[in-house]
Amino acid sequence: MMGNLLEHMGVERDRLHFSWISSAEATKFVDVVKEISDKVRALDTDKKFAKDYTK
Amino acid sequence: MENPYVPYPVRIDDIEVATEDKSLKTFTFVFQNPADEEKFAYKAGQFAELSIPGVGEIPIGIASSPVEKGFVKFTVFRTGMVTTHLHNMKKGDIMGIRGPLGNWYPWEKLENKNVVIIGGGFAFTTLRSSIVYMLDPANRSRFKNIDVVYGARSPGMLLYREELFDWEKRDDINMHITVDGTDDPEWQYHTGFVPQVVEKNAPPADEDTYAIVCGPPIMIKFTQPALTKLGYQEHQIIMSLENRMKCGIGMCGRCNIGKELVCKDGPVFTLEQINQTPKEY
Amino acid sequence: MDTCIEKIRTICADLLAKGKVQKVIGFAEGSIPMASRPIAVTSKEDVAKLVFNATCGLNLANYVSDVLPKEGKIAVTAKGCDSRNLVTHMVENQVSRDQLYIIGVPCTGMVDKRKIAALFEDEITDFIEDGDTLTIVSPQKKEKVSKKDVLRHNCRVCTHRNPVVFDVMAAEPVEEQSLDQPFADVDHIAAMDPAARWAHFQELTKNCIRCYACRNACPLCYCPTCFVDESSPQWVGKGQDKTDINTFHFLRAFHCAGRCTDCGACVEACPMGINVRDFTRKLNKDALELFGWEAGLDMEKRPPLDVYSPDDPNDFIK
Amino acid sequence: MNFITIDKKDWTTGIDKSRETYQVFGPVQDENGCQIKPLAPDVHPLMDAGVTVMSPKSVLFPQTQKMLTATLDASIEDHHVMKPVKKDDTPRVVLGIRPYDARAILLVKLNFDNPDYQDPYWCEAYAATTFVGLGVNHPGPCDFSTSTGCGPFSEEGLDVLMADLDDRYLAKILTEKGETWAGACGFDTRADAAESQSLFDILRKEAEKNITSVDTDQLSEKSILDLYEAPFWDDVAFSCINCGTCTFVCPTCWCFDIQDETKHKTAVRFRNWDTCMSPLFTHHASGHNPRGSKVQRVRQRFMHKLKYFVDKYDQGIMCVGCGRCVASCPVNIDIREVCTIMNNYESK
Repeated sequence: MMGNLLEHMGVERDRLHFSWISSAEATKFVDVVKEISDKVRALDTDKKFAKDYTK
Repeated sequence: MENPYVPYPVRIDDIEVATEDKSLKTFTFVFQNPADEEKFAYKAGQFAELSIPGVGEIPIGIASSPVEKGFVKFTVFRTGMVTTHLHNMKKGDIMGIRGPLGNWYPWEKLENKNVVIIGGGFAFTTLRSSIVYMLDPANRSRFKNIDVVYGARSPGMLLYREELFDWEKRDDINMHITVDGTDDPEWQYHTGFVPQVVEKNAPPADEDTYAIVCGPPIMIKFTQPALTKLGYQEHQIIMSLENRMKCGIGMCGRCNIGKELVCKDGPVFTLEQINQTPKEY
Repeated sequence: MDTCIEKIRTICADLLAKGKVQKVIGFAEGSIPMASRPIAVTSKEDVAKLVFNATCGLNLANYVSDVLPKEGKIAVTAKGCDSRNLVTHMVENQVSRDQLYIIGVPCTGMVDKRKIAALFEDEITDFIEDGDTLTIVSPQKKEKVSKKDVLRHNCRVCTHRNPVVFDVMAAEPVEEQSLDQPFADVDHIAAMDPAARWAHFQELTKNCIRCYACRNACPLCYCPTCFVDESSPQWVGKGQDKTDINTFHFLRAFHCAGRCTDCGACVEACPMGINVRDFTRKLNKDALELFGWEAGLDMEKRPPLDVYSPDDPNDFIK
Repeated sequence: MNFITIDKKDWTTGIDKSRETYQVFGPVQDENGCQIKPLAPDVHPLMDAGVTVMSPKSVLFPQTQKMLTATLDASIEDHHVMKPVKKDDTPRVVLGIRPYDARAILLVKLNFDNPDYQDPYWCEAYAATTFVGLGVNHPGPCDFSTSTGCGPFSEEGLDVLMADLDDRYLAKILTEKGETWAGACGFDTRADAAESQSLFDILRKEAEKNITSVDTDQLSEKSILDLYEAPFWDDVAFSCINCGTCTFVCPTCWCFDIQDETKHKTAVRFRNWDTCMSPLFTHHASGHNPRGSKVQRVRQRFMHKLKYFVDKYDQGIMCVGCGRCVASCPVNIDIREVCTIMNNYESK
């Protein structure tokens, strides 16, 4: 539901990710993090939830 | 226009763990610009805002004394966000101090008077400042008898222990040090709560005697009747209050008790003044 | 609804006189046109102060847990939505059923005060309600409108007008509405492209002053320390940066997920006229579609995000 | 005192001309109601707007205001030293401010500009601002400004007071700042002083007829502790939900919070409006809260406005009767009723 609401607000779905990873599954953790980083990078440098103190 | 929100830059010159449970540390600051030290001329009883860039500010009583030059000292209890950050800082770190702020103990009125200082727990900082000030050779003759009742939970929780024991040995100040309890067989001072020690040991009041009381609310609550028994009137009991503060200069509006602002009209009030105002502290 | 007020007053006078309840929480006449205010009545002489009309748009479940006596009961007048929030309170252990005497009030909806104000160029000086006919007066004109035409949006899409739990009813139940498209407003936003949706919510909250009236008017928001007030860690900044405003609205809404009864008190309370229901309505729609759940109807079931069931949709976990 | 008349046909031309000298603020309407805001170059003030939802206090005292910044990058000189941010204190004019809001600015000035400290952010913005007021011809149902030391055509705090006469504005120039503004707009058609003043008086009397009055005469006589301990506060506070609406819409509420934030190596200290309705306002780090309950906070708000301020400054109550809190309060707590209760209260 959180993902749906974010998406409804116009935040891309790929910015939120849920996974079950056991503490023993280090490689899965690495893979998931890689996958998320790649997806988020692909979404462009969007500053929707970033503050700007230069203003 | 002078900007009263801009802190003076200071360097942490020394950090000393003040109590055995490590919840209090004493910080010694040196001003980055020597001229700022002159601008920061203060009197015993005043406070300052310790200002950590990006973290926040906290109002803390000044523990060093106006007669001590070249540095300022603050003893800080670790409790909130800013104090926790401060406890994690290191010697040499740069931060800011804004002040001095608020009023001070009424030194003009206390001249040629007997002064009884009563403190409990870690509310002894501005009292230390006051004692050092009064004991200074240039000032001691301006006051008559000085009595100090100071108590903490245990010997290790007493602030400024070495100074306390030095003062104990002097004959121009009567120390009544107490702890709530101790298993130290060598303990040679009082045991018991501050109000009881006050009742037994503090001098009875005449019109030339004033009491300065600082401590946790529960101590203050029970010390008042003890002082009343000894004949102290409301105007002879001087207290320093604490409230949540932000600006420290009477503008942000939160620290009021009735129409008085604790940060600007206080923090020092007589019991007579406090009794005329809502007790929202 | 004006006929039920006599019955409410009689019931309350009786309850107080017999000592069955210590106080009654209801609505009183407001001091300005189109206003009412929550009130606690403790003596039967004061029951005459109670009113019930189309301006009683706040949710009285919000007042219950603050004034619960150590022993005995309090009475509360409850519209359909108030009663659903009382159920939610009971399910979440904020209050127990035997502490409450619920006076159910069937409801035909509350008026949208902003919509009415928008019909006038000058300020409204009088507001008279007679059944479905509202007579509204300003220095410039006098207008009669049908209440149906100026209902709040949440009342227009309400399908639980009658209280779901009560000890006594103040009137005969009213007919429930059936809707062809219960979530047309949500669908409308969903049909936009992502950039337009983002823009819509930016525009929606741009005047937010962070007074937190939406949060404080909401019976669901009873946390002792709200996440916006927490300082260690500080979850959200306190200024007017739009990032912080977005974060506040998003998380406030999400904390209501599966719990919101769409009572509309948040929008009613907002001084800036922000339809914060645009956030919660999406959650209500999802709760219904994913879990078949409407909040506050069942005293025996916890809200869907509170419980685990093997049948829960889990395709979001990758 | 000079009077000028401004034909409404010349109004926008004049305002546009003044933009060379001034940043222009004025009422604008959007779907969330009317507010006084800085006007974009192509926007003109909506002069016949009713009471704006928010007061114009934000012109001098923005809800969020950057105060100081520092770099935390130890490789840069003066790292961790907080310095004031650069402010924009170029001349600005507020058009269509109502007389009660102008008085409010003078009341707020007592706080920000006092013998001990001057708040540079507020004071410098104040010095840069010209206030061109508009009398209230048709006061709304919440207006009680005649009871608060001002009224629909009060001149206090204004540089110019205008009256709307349908096809033209009649403007009374009250200060040198006002004269300069009229000059910058090219408004220079003099009007007869005696005749103009009598027009103002007629409008004022007509408007005052529609204003409810509230007695405040006994407040200063009462004792703080009697009012503080009075039994009526529970009833006054019952409906309150402790949102900050009343304090945020109020033109005289000046309380603020100071917050620090950091991003990367930049630290910023800024202030936000704060509200005595929030428990956090007085919450000690120890957990103790001297105003921990709703009743205590509601009492604080009214005691501050209607008693503490009265006693501290001897300038009447800290309220200008704009009625915004009455109109915006979600639960209809009405300061006029509370003021009456306090004013009439006799302790037993």
